[in-house]
Amino acid sequence: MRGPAGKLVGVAAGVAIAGVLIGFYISGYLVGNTTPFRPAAQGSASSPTVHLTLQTVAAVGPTLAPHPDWVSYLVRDDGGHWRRSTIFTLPANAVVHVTLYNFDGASGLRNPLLGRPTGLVGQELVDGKPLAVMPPDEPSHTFAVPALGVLVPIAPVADDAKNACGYAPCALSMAHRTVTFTFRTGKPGHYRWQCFVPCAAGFLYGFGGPMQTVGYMDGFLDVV
Amino acid sequence: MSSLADHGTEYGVVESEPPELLGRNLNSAAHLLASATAFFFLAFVFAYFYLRSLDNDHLWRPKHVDPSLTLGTLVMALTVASAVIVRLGLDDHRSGRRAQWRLKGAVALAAGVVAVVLQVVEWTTVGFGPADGGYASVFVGWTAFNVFFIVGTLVWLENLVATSIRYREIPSGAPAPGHASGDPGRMGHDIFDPLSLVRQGLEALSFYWTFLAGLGVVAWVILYLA
Amino acid sequence: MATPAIAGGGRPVSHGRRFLLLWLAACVVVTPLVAIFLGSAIPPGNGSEQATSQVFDNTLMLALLTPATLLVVVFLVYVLVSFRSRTTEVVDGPPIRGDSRIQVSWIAITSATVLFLAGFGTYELVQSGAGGGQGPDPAFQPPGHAKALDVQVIAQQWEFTYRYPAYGGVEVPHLVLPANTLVRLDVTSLDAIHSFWAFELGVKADANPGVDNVAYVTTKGPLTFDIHCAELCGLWHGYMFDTGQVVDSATFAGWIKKQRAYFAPVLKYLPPYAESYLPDPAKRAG
Amino acid sequence: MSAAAVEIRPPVWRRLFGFNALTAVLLGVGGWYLGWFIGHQVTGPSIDYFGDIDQNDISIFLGYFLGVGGFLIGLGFGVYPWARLRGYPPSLREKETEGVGRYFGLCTDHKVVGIQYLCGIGLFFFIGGLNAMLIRAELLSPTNHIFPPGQYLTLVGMHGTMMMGMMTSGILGPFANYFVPLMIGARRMAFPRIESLTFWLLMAAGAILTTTIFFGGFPTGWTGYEPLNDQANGGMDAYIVFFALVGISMCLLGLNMIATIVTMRAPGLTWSRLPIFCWGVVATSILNLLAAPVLIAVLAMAMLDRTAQTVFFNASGGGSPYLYQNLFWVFGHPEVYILALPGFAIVLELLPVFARKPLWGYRLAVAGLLGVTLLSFLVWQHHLFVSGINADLRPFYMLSTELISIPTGFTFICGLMTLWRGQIRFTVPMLFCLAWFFNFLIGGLSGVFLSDVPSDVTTHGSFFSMAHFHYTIMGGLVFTFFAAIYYWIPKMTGFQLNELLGKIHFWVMFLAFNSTFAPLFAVGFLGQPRRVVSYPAHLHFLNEWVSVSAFVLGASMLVFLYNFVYSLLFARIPAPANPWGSLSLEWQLPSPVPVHDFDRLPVISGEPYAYGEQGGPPIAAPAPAPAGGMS
Repeated sequence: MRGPAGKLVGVAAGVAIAGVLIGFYISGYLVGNTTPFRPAAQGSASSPTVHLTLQTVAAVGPTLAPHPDWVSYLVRDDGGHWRRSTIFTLPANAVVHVTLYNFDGASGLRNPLLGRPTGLVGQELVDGKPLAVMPPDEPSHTFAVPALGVLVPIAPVADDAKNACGYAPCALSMAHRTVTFTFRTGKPGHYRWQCFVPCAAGFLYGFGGPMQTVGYMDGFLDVV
Repeated sequence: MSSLADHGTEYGVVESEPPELLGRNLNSAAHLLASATAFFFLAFVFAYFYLRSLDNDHLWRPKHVDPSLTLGTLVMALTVASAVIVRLGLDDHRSGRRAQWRLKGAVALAAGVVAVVLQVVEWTTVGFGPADGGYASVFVGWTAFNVFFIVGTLVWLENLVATSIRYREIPSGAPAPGHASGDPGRMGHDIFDPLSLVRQGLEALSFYWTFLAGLGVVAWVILYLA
Repeated sequence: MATPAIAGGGRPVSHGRRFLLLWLAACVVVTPLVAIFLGSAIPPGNGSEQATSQVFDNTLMLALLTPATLLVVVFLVYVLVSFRSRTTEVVDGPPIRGDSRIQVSWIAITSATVLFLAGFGTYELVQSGAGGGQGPDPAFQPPGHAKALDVQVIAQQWEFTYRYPAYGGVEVPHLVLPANTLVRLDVTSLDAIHSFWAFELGVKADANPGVDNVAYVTTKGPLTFDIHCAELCGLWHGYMFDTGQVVDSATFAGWIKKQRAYFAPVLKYLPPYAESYLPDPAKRAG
Repeated sequence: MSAAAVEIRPPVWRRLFGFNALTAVLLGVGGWYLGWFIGHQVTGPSIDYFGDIDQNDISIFLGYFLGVGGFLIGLGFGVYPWARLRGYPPSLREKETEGVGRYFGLCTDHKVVGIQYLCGIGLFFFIGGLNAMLIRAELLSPTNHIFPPGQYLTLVGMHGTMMMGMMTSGILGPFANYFVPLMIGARRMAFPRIESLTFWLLMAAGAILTTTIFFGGFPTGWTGYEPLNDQANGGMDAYIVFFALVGISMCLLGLNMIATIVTMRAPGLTWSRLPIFCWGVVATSILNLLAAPVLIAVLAMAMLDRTAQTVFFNASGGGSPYLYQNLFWVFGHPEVYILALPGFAIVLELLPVFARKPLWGYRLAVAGLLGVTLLSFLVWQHHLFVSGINADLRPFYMLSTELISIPTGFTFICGLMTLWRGQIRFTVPMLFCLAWFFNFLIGGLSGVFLSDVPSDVTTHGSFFSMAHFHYTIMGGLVFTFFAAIYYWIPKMTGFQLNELLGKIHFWVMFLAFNSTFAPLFAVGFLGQPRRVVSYPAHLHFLNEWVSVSAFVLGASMLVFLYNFVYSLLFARIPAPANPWGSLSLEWQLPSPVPVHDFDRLPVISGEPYAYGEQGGPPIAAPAPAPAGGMS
């Protein structure tokens, strides 16, 4: 293989290999995009209503993720299955009714201010009872959308609870707390939501891993 | 134009260099290496005094964080002793007492190894963990990398001792060229009389080893006495 | 090589003169334009005493650095035009190896400029700390700092909250400041390093765990300002922004009253006001 | 050995075995898995939180260390130490094979190492550039995201780390290794094996950094600030190992360079005759030698924090994040001059050739280089003006920082006055050098704003500072990097690069560069912080503009690539021995340079800038008598 022909082949091969590698390289960054979840909207287009059913688990378990030990939010799709998606596509100016089942224990807040629910329509109900403020050592997670002013502390499962759920999937027959609240999505935009409770066991200040990975304790509200 | 390089790649014309040139290389390298080592440990000195002055959360040095002064002193003393012995060995080598040099070199090597072993013993018996405050962290980090550098220097020392032992019957057992270069077929040394480099290597090593032992004394003063 | 020929150097003196004239002309024309038009447009604007002083600082530096820029640019253009080789074959220029007068004057001029800039910056800094964070015990305090209004900025992953020790230590999620007031911002963090940047106020101070980083700002009239985190702090660094407000004192009084009422339930859970709060759980916690 | 030269070479498939890059990669991967396995055996049961965080930092580090070990052994770095351990005498050179094979292993020929560096560094330079393209693609829109925020931060970190790590050797690696021995009349670097080691360490480091993706990337950018560093996923370990290896490589490179220039100058080459490029190499090497160890130390502390649970940087445990910031910038500021100084040296080295005049104010230029070297150790806290560290010292750091512009000014005046009344020829290398003046001027003057505390309050941590250091580093280093390539490739390969393509490359790159980074000054002034994945809507247009210009800038690199491949592989127009009519010693040798450079060590009779003076070349003659120790 001498002469320009051979060289051309070599260069072409090199370019092809480089292209493939670059493709792999870029895709390496694209992975981790959790597929958005779009709940069905009822009511008029001007003021739609959306129901969102979430659960928080101490560990997603082997079936759901590359990180079986990570704490995470899960969402129930229309088929009633629990998916690990934290990007919710919601209509603008909608009223969102959220029902959240928490199967996780208490971690405690670093900043007690965040135990005060804010930005909700009506009140936050924990197992049906309205909540004014949650003591700092109690919250197991929070559902917070800072740009919308929404902050919801989530009550924990008692440490000595019987039939506690170790890792997902968790059935409602197991020990859990039910938190319900309602908030309004504002104008169209790309709002991030997160958990403010240092609940990532093992990481410095409890804020690594699942707390810094979209798809576990962080996500987006795509308001369209 | 290229009267400087008519012979192209005729190795015979260009091979083999005067050992004094390599001696100069080694000498300067030892001094540069020493300065780099100094800056490396300066980071730990800075960490020690900085964290001590901040004393965050009053966790600089809890009561139970108190390494064994005896072991620490032994480690330091053995390193210094080893360096001194090497220096004496260098004098022997200079004045042609090769046998004494080989003996001293072996002894110095042994002393260094014992120092390393004792340091390991101290770690296992120290009675506090790396997480027990700023002092504990600095102690673990500093001693660990001190040992790291000591081991590296001991390897260098071992090279020289091994060479002078292997070729103690010079000129009868002269080294075959290319042994060390991964090139058994080589016909001539690329260094003119490579064995004469043992002296220059020993001088460079002695300087660096003394310097490192000095740093060991500094570490000992700061970590155990201050 | 060809025999050295002195080309392009027929009248060596006039070259120097011509260049100097060109440069001076350029300076006379350009510098005022830059100072007036660009200088006035420089952020952060007029939102606070500190911001104003920063703008003045930037304007003056622009005015000072414009001649320097012109010196090099005009010189380059002049040289490249008039000393370009006009022949194809290689001709050597004159063997000039240096000129002590030029060297000395260059060193003198640059040194003078540098020293002036440093002196001026220091002067601006010691006035009030120029809105920058200056650690737990600030050295450069504005007059009347004893009566300054204390506001604690608490950074956490990933939002800022604010605490008003002067008002029962109430903590709120949004920043509102009274107009025409000297404010002492105590910036601290509960986890990673953040940086509190109130853009229009010309304030920037890193938030470190266990450290109280003080920045002074003297507010002017009512204003809405942007708040960003200016130090990479993790996943939502890019989303860690908010808007704050400067309002007249009456509005402020009403606002703080409402906040104290709304956050009353949580007040009893807040730790006693401190200069900093060491993050807990600390290491590898669950 | 002539014997080695003439021996019959075995067929290709046979030559694939033995110590070469292929073996190295295999052993490297094997070593990685071994370390990973051992790590899990050691720590699995004993440390419980590794289970919680789903990553075992100890086994990741062990994997990387053993991987690097296997890689080096595979390249053949184990042979010589093993022989020395057994007492065999020292030798300078490894067996030198002919042909392309020697470019894929341990080679002690400084010219081979130079070309290895050029290609290896180039590879990672293009990876870093690709990251920049992806970053700008993400910033095309403030709201619509291509990448998840975590992966975006990894991109930013990868770009910064790859560039800052690899380009530290961007000029010293290829050009100093190749040309310093030729310029000072030596046949080798002082320590040929260490010279090769520095290169292969860099390659191992770059490969390791790219594996960060598999461990969740790292969120800290190139500075790796604590405590985010401690908090991060396993990808952080890749960052730490990468920079530690780069640090070791830098340190050894500097040591080797200084030792070479101090001890191996040919007879007659006094310090006042040393080419200015070698002076720049000395200055940079001093910084390499002294700053890199501090980096290695601070990364070692970070590693201990992540593995052994020390608390160096943990405020709640008795440590302090300030410690990291201080130590990092003690390295970090000399680091940026490690990137800038070679640029100065290249410019001052090339201007006399293309202005056909002696270097103006040689001593002043040297003083400038050394002055910058000295001062750069005294300014690090200007990166921490608003951090609350030693706030009372800010006036001092403001002063020392601005003092640096005085020695930097020396470089400017010497360069500019060298052009004065010269016979300027606008060759491609010259164009890149002239662009340096403009870029570094903008970069330097914008640096004055950052060094001045009051205006730093606004510009610190914003896109302004980002634009500033891109003007100094990309405008200063990368432009001169290309100047050096276009200038020296004829000597390194014996072939010419296409001039027209070169000029196209220059103009596209120069214009796109300025149209990319000049607007970023405004973006920063208008309040966009660095490393953000989303930004205020009113900055949308500026960011779009910048992104598009950045893509053009990237395209200009492809023009260069095409030129490089086309000219060296297909056109292959032989270059004359001295196409630029330079008086410097390396150009007095034939192109390409013979394996052992000089038959006899030359005797230097003058400095290489005697343009326009009688008795210019030759500045060197072969030694009358054979150099000592001929066999």
